[in-house]
Amino acid sequence: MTTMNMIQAINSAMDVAMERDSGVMVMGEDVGYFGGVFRATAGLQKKYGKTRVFDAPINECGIIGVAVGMAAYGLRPVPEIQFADYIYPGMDQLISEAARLRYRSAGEFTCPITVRSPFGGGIFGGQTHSQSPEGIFTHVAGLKTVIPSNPYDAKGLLIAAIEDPDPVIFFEPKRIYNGPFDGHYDRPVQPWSKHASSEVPEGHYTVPLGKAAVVREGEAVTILSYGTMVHVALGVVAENGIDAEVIDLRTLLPLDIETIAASVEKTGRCVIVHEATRTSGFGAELSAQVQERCFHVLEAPIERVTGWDTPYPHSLEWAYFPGPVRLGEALKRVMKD
Amino acid sequence: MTTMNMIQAINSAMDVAMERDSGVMVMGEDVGYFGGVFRATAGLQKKYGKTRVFDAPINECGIIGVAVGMAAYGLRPVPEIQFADYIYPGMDQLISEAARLRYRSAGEFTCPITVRSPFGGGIFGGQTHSQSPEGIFTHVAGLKTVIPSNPYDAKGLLIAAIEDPDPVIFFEPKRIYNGPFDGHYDRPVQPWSKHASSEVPEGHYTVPLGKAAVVREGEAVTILSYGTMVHVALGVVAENGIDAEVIDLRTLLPLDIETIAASVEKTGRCVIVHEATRTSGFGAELSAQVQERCFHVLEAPIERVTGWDTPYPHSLEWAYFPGPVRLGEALKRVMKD
Amino acid sequence: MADEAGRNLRSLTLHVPEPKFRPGDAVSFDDMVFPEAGSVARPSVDADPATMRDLPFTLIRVLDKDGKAVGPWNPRLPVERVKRILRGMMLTRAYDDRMFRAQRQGKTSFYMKCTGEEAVAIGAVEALHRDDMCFPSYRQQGLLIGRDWPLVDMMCQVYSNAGDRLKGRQLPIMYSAKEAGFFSISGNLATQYPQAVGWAMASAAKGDTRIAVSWVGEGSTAEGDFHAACTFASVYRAPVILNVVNNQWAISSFAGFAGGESTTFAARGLGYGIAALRIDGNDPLAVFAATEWAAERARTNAGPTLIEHFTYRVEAHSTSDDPSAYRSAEEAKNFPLGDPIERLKQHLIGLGEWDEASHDALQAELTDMVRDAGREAEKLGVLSGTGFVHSFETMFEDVFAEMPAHIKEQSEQMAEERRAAGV
Amino acid sequence: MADEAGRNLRSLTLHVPEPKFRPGDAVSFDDMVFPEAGSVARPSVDADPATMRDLPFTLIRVLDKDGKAVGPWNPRLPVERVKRILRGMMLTRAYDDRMFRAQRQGKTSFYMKCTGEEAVAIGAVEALHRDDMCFPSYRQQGLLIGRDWPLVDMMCQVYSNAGDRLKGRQLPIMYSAKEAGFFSISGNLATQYPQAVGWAMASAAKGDTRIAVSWVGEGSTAEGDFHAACTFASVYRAPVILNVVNNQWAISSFAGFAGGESTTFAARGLGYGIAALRIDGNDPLAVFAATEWAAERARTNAGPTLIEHFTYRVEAHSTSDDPSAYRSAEEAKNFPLGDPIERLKQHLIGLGEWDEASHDALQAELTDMVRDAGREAEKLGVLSGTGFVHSFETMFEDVFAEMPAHIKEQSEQMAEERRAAGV
Ligand SMILES: Cc1ncc(C[n+]2csc(CCOP(=O)(O)OP(=O)(O)O)c2C)c(N)n1
Ligand SMILES: Cc1ncc(C[n+]2csc(CCOP(=O)(O)OP(=O)(O)O)c2C)c(N)n1
Ligand SMILES: [Mg+2]
Ligand SMILES: [Mg+2]
Repeated sequence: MTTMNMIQAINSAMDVAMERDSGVMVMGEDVGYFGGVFRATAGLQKKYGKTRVFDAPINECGIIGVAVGMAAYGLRPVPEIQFADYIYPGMDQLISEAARLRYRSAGEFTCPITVRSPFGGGIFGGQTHSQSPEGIFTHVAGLKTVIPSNPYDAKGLLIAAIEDPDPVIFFEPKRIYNGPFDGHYDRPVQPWSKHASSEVPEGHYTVPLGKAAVVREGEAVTILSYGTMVHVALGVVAENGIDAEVIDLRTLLPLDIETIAASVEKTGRCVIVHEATRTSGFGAELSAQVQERCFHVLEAPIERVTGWDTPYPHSLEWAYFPGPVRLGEALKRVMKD
Repeated sequence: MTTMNMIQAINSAMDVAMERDSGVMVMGEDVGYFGGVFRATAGLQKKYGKTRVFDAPINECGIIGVAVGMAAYGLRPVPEIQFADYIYPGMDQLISEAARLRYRSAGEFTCPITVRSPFGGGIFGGQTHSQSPEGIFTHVAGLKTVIPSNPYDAKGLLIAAIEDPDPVIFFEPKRIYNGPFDGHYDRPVQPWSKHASSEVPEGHYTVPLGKAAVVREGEAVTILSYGTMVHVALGVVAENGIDAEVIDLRTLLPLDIETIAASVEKTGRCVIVHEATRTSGFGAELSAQVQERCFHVLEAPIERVTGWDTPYPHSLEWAYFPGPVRLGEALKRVMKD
Repeated sequence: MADEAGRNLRSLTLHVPEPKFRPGDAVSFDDMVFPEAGSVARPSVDADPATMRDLPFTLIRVLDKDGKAVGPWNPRLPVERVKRILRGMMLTRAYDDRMFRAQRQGKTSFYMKCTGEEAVAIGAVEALHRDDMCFPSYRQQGLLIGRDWPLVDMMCQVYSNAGDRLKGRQLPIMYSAKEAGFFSISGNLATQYPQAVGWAMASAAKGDTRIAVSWVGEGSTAEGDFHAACTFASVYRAPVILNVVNNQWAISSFAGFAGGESTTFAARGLGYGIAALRIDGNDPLAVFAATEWAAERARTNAGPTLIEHFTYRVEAHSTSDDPSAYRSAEEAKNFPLGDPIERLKQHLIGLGEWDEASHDALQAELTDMVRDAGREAEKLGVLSGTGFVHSFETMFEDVFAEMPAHIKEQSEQMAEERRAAGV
Repeated sequence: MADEAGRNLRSLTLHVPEPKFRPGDAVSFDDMVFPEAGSVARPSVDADPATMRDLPFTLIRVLDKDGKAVGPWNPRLPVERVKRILRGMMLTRAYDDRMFRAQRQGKTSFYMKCTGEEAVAIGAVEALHRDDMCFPSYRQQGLLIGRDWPLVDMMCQVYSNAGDRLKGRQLPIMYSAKEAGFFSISGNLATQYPQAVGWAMASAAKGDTRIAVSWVGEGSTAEGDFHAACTFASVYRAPVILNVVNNQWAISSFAGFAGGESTTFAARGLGYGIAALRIDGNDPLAVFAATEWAAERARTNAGPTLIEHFTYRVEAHSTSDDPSAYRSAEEAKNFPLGDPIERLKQHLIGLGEWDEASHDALQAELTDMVRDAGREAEKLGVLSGTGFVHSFETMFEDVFAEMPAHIKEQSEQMAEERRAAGV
């Protein structure tokens, strides 16, 4: 065990995976010598050499497409897309190729790639360094979508993703790379070292894909969250003394609907929180499924607390971000009913 | 008034729009001399000349990107993407550029483009000629998404889309280009000429964006549908003698939630049907919104009848397609509660 | 800023390409001038691309107008291998003819022929190793045939029948045959190009000896994936051969809409510093020679090669297409590079190794072979608009290695609903 | 298939580019050999691209080592215009310096300088018409400055303050100034390239006289949008100038990761049959001359031009970057093409039109001007991590021309929740 922030945990996951499997390759813009603009791949090139860790041309279509080819060869590429906002040029290779390869070849060719990408806002990155496009990927049959919320999970989930036989989109909530964030942008940031989940084993372990975590047990209402919003939810619950059950989805697809439904069966109320734009965000799917499974126990409408249906604005990012005020008000509404 | 099938109506819409506004341009793969692989642009190049109607290189990124530039110049391009399955290479230009331009320039530059694209299955096109990716676009702030279900609406909506000051994705349900389809793949197809909505004015008119149509009034259950599925819904309702209210959304975004909510307030039950893959499809958003607005009147869980969470299979397409059996069973379940 | 006072500027005009001939036009290709067979020099396989920047603007040809193999690109193949190439091309054409008719007879939904372009795949595959990996477009069925892949297996895919290893999931002709070093064909144009480069990079990174080879149509070179592939191939000097099959047409658009009016497709290679050859794609020996050169280059870590195959799409784009609506029927007849089968036949006859009788006999043999394979395949079913050969459950398999709960649930729901509805 | 019996194949190896120098390395650029200023011929503006395929492999230079303007590309500008270019470059640098410091002082979130590359934008804009449309990347702030756009307006954008016409929505430096013929900058690399081509096509289709001009970094040429732009520009002969600013680095990756080891970036033009020039990007007169040539070409319907500007990114990629982690600090100092401001200053001094004193005076004047503008801009606010200059309601505007009901509802919900929470 050692103390790691999220970047270190992610770095360690790749290190462990590369150590164990010579087929694991890391590639992406600036990931090689420099070690990535967020330093997530620091030291890997030095340790594993240039043919396993290398910089890529600035072409996301190529980064994914080449990774698909490497995977078809038999390797396990871990491409990085520098910001999730820049994943769109690679969408066709992801949707039409990576996601479909096993199906269309009836298992002849497979695509065990893990696409890492920092996502989400809260760093004054403006609309092209802040987006949360995860919902789109959950609509694509054949892709798994994973989002960790803390160092321990980040490492365990990333190793599991790399070892998974199918393509995984691994979104990293960049706002909490260095410390958990409760949404109070005007308060000093806590480092991970003060957080229990920063105790991370140095070696190999996995956190299984497809399993949510109940990060706080409670009886009054279920909060569904992932990534940065887990910490916002925990903060709001603590501040307002609400006996909420807070669930960290960890994997969006396949979704751990068992854990979610069990919780809502207990609480009868549900609030979903994510930073992504509201309409057709993953919150819609969560709301639909919870309603389908738990209709008869629901005592209040399921609420979604999300980013607004606007692009991510630079100077007003804290107006956009679904922070404590909005989550607090939503909880009040849901608990009032 | 004259009788048109959907292709003719769409062709007529472009004709009318080009006639009235010299800034309207049509471009896309095979749309020029040949008039499009579905003949939607037939005759337009001859009438308006090669500088207003022309073939494009096979590069969807370029087709959208060039259209964005033309729109910034002041024109109203109507690019065609030959199949919706091939829109992904153009996603970045759509999401990061077309959709964002007005916002990021605070109205200095705008992007009045209408991207037409045939979508949906039921023509034995296999997984790359059958997809329904509309849900993805509804998640993108700044895009409008329109889907007609009959010739009259197709023409009126397409003219409205072309005249709209913002980017519109106009998906055309190719299964019903030549006639409405009730989902009974083993019965002969009806031509549009037998359908009232094939009576189409020859000149200019619009069907406003953002307004749904109640295509069948009823008291027992609300069915939300669009495109091909409108006809499947009407067929199932007629065959089973169900007093359903069938709503044709026509525009997915902005959504006419008023009409939808009013209906569900009346019926207390709601079934959503679309051909797209289930998870995070537009049905999820519809379910979430209906639940948010109509929670207290709902007498049964909202059901989604959708394509499965698999790619679109070639030979089993009628197993994939959410046809009369599945919709019928869902209606039974919802009405039983 | 430039002085704008009193400027009197000309109106700009938009150039929109137009093919030379449209339906009904009399066709003459007299302005297409090609270098003589044998006239283009052959650089050493490790030559610097900077030393051969002229090659994209000429045309490498081996078979001269009399069918003699001439010049430095003559691969000097043993007669048996030449015959093998002839047979491969003829078998490909026979296969195409039968499957095209099967589609017309309603036995399947779709088919695509490669008539006139048989040399492109057959000439190449003969020059590759059996374990080199091919990333084809939909028009290189010849690769499978050239690697002696069972016709019945291919036909079963086209019929989506019980023998279809792909479980009826893919549009006809979207084969996948890993054992034959043939990558799963995608419906999305050009996506296989960067994948081929990635496969080649993987092979190089692992110190393997196998190279990758890919093909796209000239129309598809416009896709961004083409640029991605060329860029990565150039940057990492990937052991890959990138073929552009310039058959002059992309559905209804002629090559001018991919940039063909301004330069050759081989010239694309210059932009990336990639060795680039432009060859007579209807000359099977030129295809062989160019592929062999490029393969050797790749194998010796001398880098990628881009090859433009200048050829002609003789038939419709696919069974969904009617070319008489957009091009002159005379084009195919008058295309100056002739027919690859006919040319190789004449070559063999010229060598004294072949004659009309042996040709006819081979033709008959292959036609029978295809017919027999067709009958066998049809025993396993054909595509029907209403019947189903594959069980509905198969639809839910292979989305992921392990079926997740939600897909299982959907599979069960389907079964249950059908039971409930009594269907 | 090729005979595989007894083959003994060499292992493949993956080539991964490596820049010549890393932190701490002594830097010598002695192996960079450039042609003499004045030595490259200047084709007529309507020359066929096929006649100038050598131009991508040389380097067009006007200012010789003594600062004299020489050769056929010498634009023979009146002294006043040369001085205007000098002033534009100096103002750009002064502006950069102040805004960089403002970011370091916590007044905004981000900034990007163009130090050493000032000639690229200033030389070009001087050769364009005021109403030609520019589609820049984030490193051509010089275009606005060269078109005398108010510095205060630019600064307000950087500060996201009350004077920011973009309502604080965009990352600093992502200017938009339609009146100045300056397209809204995107954070997504290279997307502006096909847009520029589309704008040019529209201008041509409408018989207008205005041309479009775009810029990308050499790293960004790898993006698919680059290929889309070049393909469309070639096919429709769009009146557009496509500039590639090769400043040797893309964040931490050197030009080799965009293909720069294998050929020049100007060579990309050859692949599309587009006229392509490679020029000394630190020579403002060469930039002017090349742009003027390309603009004239576009204006006379002779087609697009691709121009590679060979230059060097002297400072960090952005305020988020620390180049000392990946390249030698000596590179900037030793870059053989010198500093564009210094070079033009020497040129003017050589003409007897300038001296150190006038230079210092101008420097002081511009510094003051920028300082004054800075003060004025700061009166309208600076970016603060916690305060808000723009009303929350503005966030919901301009998503669409007319605000749809759901966005209105969200705006109201926000206001209501804040009221309810008492914030
Ligand atoms: C991304 C994408 N866009 C469009 C299409 C539709 N399409 C299928 S084949 C084709 C023409 C391709 O022409 P070319 O590359 O020249 O190949 P050829 O058919 O001549 O062999 C088009 C436009 C597609 N399959 N994929
Ligand atoms: C689509 C996309 N991918 C990645 C990035 C991240 N990024 C921003 S600038 C940059 C480097 C660009 O280098 P270059 O094109 O050489 O321009 P320069 O900064 O040198 O002017 C990268 C990778 C981005 N903004 N957009
Ligand atoms: Mg073709
Ligand atoms: Mg650069």
